[in-house]
Amino acid sequence: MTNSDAITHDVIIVGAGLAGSWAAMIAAEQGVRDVAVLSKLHPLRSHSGAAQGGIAAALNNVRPVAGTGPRGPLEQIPEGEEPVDSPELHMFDTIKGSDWLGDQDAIEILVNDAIDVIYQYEHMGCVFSRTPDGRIAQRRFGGHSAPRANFAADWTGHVLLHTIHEQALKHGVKFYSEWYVMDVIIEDNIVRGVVAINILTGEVHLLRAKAVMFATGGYGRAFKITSNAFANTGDGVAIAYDAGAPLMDMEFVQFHPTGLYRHGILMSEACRGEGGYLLNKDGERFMEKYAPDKMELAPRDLVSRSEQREIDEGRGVMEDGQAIWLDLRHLGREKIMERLPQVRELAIDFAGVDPIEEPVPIQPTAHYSMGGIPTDNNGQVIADAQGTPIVGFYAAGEVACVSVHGANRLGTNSLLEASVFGRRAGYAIAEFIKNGAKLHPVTGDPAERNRRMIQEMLDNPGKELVEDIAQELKATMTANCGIFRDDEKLKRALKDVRELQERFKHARVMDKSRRFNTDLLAALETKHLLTFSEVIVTGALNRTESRGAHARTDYPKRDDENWLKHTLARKGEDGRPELSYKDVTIFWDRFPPQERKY
Amino acid sequence: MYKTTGFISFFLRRLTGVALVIYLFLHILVIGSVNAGPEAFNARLNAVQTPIFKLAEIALLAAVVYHALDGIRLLIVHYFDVTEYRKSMFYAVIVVATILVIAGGVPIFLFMLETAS
Amino acid sequence: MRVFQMQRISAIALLIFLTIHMIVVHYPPFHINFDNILVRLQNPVWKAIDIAFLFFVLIHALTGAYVVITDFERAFDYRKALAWIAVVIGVVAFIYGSMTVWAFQPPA
Amino acid sequence: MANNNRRTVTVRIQRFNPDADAKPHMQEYQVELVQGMTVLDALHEIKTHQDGGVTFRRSCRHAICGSCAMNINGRNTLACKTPLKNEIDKHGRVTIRPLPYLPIIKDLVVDRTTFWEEYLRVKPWLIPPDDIPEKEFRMSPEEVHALNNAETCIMCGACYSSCAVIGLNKKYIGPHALLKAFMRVLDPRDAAPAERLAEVSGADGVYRCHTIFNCIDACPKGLNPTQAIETLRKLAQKRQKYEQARRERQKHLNEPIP
Ligand SMILES: Cc1cc2nc3c(=O)[nH]c(=O)nc-3n(C[C@H](O)[C@H](O)[C@H](O)COP(=O)(O)OP(=O)(O)OC[C@H]3O[C@@H](n4cnc5c(N)ncnc54)[C@H](O)[C@@H]3O)c2cc1C
Ligand code: HEM
Ligand code: SF4
Ligand code: F3S
Ligand code: FES
Repeated sequence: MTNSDAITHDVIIVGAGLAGSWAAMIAAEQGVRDVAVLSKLHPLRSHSGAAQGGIAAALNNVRPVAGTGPRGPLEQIPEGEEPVDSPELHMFDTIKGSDWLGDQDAIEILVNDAIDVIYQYEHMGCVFSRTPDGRIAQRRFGGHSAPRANFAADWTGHVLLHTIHEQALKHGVKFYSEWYVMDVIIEDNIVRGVVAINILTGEVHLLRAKAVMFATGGYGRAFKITSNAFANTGDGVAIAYDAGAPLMDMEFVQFHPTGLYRHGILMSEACRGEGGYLLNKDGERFMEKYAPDKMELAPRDLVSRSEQREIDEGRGVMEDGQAIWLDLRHLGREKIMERLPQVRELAIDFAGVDPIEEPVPIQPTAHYSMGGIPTDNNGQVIADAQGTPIVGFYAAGEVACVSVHGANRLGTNSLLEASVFGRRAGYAIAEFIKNGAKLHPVTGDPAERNRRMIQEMLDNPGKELVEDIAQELKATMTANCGIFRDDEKLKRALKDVRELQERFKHARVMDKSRRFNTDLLAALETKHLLTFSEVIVTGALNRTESRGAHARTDYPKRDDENWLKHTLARKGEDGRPELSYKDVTIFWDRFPPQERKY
Repeated sequence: MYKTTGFISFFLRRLTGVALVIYLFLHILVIGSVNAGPEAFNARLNAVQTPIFKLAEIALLAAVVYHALDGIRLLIVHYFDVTEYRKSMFYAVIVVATILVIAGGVPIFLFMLETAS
Repeated sequence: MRVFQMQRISAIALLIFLTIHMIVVHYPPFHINFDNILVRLQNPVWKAIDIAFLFFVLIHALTGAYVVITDFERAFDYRKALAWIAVVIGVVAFIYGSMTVWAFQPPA
Repeated sequence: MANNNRRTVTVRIQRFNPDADAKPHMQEYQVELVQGMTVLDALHEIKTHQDGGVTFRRSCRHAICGSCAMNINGRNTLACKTPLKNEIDKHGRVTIRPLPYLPIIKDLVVDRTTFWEEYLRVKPWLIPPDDIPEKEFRMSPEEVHALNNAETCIMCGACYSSCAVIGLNKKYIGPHALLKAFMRVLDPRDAAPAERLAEVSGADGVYRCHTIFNCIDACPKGLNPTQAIETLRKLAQKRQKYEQARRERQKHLNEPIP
């Protein structure tokens, strides 16, 4: 019955950010005729478009002017002169940034494919900023030891996203815009399709496919102050987890040092890349104390912790002392207007401050999700530490955990990851389809099951507002599972999350209509937040060390002896996460773990 | 409806344009009566030169002046990069049109009073 | 597109002709009749000017009307037919108008 | 006494659910004005705490995704970049309507189908030349700069739905798509400018624009579709010559800019 009612495609890709669009474009280009992309937002509204600073690749177009030090001006490398950068160096920086939790085989692929991917973007029409002789311009970025962030002013993600979406259209990819995926069907370790709501009509449909890919982006919305879009509710991780797939390294959440005070909206790292200062209440450049070498351009986890320490020790600014100054004034009007125009506008629009004239109040903001659905190097989702595949199920981008970022991502590496691994997943999917993948039958009626679930939510007369539950979750996650964690806080967070899960059963959806019911979607999203937050907290509670973005005040040291391994979480019989661990791939001869100092 | 100076200028331009087209054809017909001989022509012309019609003529003048000035404004926009000044150009058109209409309208008005008395 | 160009060129021409027309025809002595028009139109240059004026004003008016009408989505698909209607009206009006100008001859 | 930082303000929202209502109506809500609040924040407050039925699109909340374009106090703009206080100070209250001239799906959510069709129609993607270099095409900073007027377009539709021509005739390509065409036509890497110019210079293209300027006034990214349209008009006049020049330029795409 249901099997024949369903919409069918060869390939269904969920999410139309960089990762999803790349995969769709490549699969179509490779000759898979029937590729469909489902996205809860119009593809061009995807969060990839919000990325500002740049995308990494060792193109060797610019170098620091000799003798000007690590923060001096940059110049184009004259034709034929020595390169300053290499994939090898990029690889080392990434590994070091990851605090050795990144899988080095995956990182090697990332840095090597990087160069090709950037040139491909350029050939597809992406408008990068340029050096005087017409090459792609590059800037410095935190944690990178050479200027290798390729950029388009400060709207890099925007131009990349538009470019790749255009290409997907050109290749005839079918987009289901504003379809919300709420379930993935996996039986016997084989993927069979998804269940989605057509937001416009409110109808629930079963969509069957030979291959399904998740590219649904990150989960920063579990925190109160975040740079992430409303849409970044981690639907993909929660749905996959509920369907029996594992999640990896969920406890690693990156806090970006420069979110606009109170809003969390990102002031791009390019601000510091271009030479901005961080100042405390006394006007000190406090990074001198924490990273004398790299100063403001130390990696994000370190800078955020330094800021938080200044704030906690009473050297913050603004009435409540919860902010830090980001000072760009010395860059001068011209540079700000040319290199950081959007950033300036954001500061004016949202903080009422013109960075040309005044310092901007900022604070750390939840920014990037290192964890996600574990995959191999071709986007194939794996079911366990041994790498058993879930057949036909792929993931890439922020929703996935390959893992190239390990415990902490370097800026500009994630647009890269979404592109490189989205592209690789595209090739892998095309291969998979061409090798005769089959449409596997679906047991029962999953669409009906989800319809009933929705009806129950709509009929629930409950007295709690969904938003109150969501706010309480975000508050506890920020306070107890944020930049600094310890056993006590994490236990409190776990208790809170579980209580909130209970309370959610009595949540009331206010809008009862079918058509474009975003109130219902918000409830489903909150349910997802509650689901994976428990995994984050559980992972964090168990990991009794500090590594990368995971900083425990009760275990302040990295502990390679016991914890040089990935956390895998799977939903247990009782509905609680069950943890196991997976080895990190390390090239012991090339990049053995070292102390991470900047 | 989306009301801005841009929209208002467009609306007035269109309104005056269409009014002028209607006027033009009536005008051709009126003047065309000469084909039936000078007497018919004079009779027809006398009929359309009563005070009421003179008042209408001021309206006509206003329409022509606004339409022409706005047309000039558009021609300028086509050939020079001046979109930045779009608002001030519109206000300038209004001001200049008002002056011209007053300058041109007063003599007609005085003449009308004369013939009316 | 030709309509657009025609409209701009005729607009520029009108700027000149219409100004002349307004000044000579609608201002002193204000009251016009066959005789005082005839005085002017006995000069063939004036006849030529009036006919050129007529030509441009028709082009401008008809392209203008055409644009106004085809701006409506319903009429948009009938552009061809509307353009032909405009041409026919234009030709007829031009002939009729030229005859009119011609008709200002001293009574025999 | 209401102090200046915290006061209650009136937000009027146009409501319409075609499944239930015969026609749109206005509904009033009160929200507490907090320092730094945007119109989007106010909508959110209303939706999450007062009336979950109020429906609108949003995602990034910092003027980059283009979801939240709507008509605020008569002006098309992005709700997320409009400070609530400014609107209150200027108009005493805020009246929020969906983007005009477009079919309403629900409340502030409009149907942008024709908008996307036109976008697709101008072939937004680059048509590359035959030889692709190993590395990047060389483009001068000035050539890149010339594209700035189009490249930051977030396809929000504020321009499109402010244009009176669109109000009359949805067959008009519209400012957003013409801006995109402009971007491709000016890009030295694009191999088919003449073809593009031909496509946009029909009766539904650049000549349908009546230079109303609403698009400039509405654009939240400060872009200038009118000037782009003027440029396209001029280039369309001499498109063969322009194509010739482009071919010349493309011979040097692989060489450093002097
Ligand atoms: C403010 C900001 C600035 C950044 N700047 C940089 C930078 O300078 N450099 C860098 O490298 N990285 C940066 N990042 C990180 C980077 O942008 C993201 O990691 C990357 O874009 C993720 O891409 P994606 O394709 O995985 O997901 P996204 O672009 O987030 O796309 C997710 C897609 O999934 C869809 N989706 C989600 N849930 C569902 C569902 N349930 N059903 C259907 N569809 C669904 C969405 O509609 C969307 O299309 C930044 C991030 C932020 C927040
Ligand atoms: C000096 C005189 C005039 C000038 C400079 C002028 C200029 C213009 C211009 C530039 C346009 C184009 C507007 C657009 O594309 O949106 C236009 C439109 C038009 N004109 Fe004129 N015009 C003049 C006189 C006239 C006269 C005498 C008539 C009537 C008989 C007329 C009728 C129209 C009409 C109907 C339109 C179309 C309206 C529209 O598109 O909105 N114009 N004019
Ligand atoms: S041009 Fe401006 S208003 Fe129009 S779609 Fe683009 S960003 Fe929006
Ligand atoms: S508002 Fe419309 S008419 Fe032209 S100038 Fe802008 S597209
Ligand atoms: S929410 Fe993205 S533009 Fe306003």
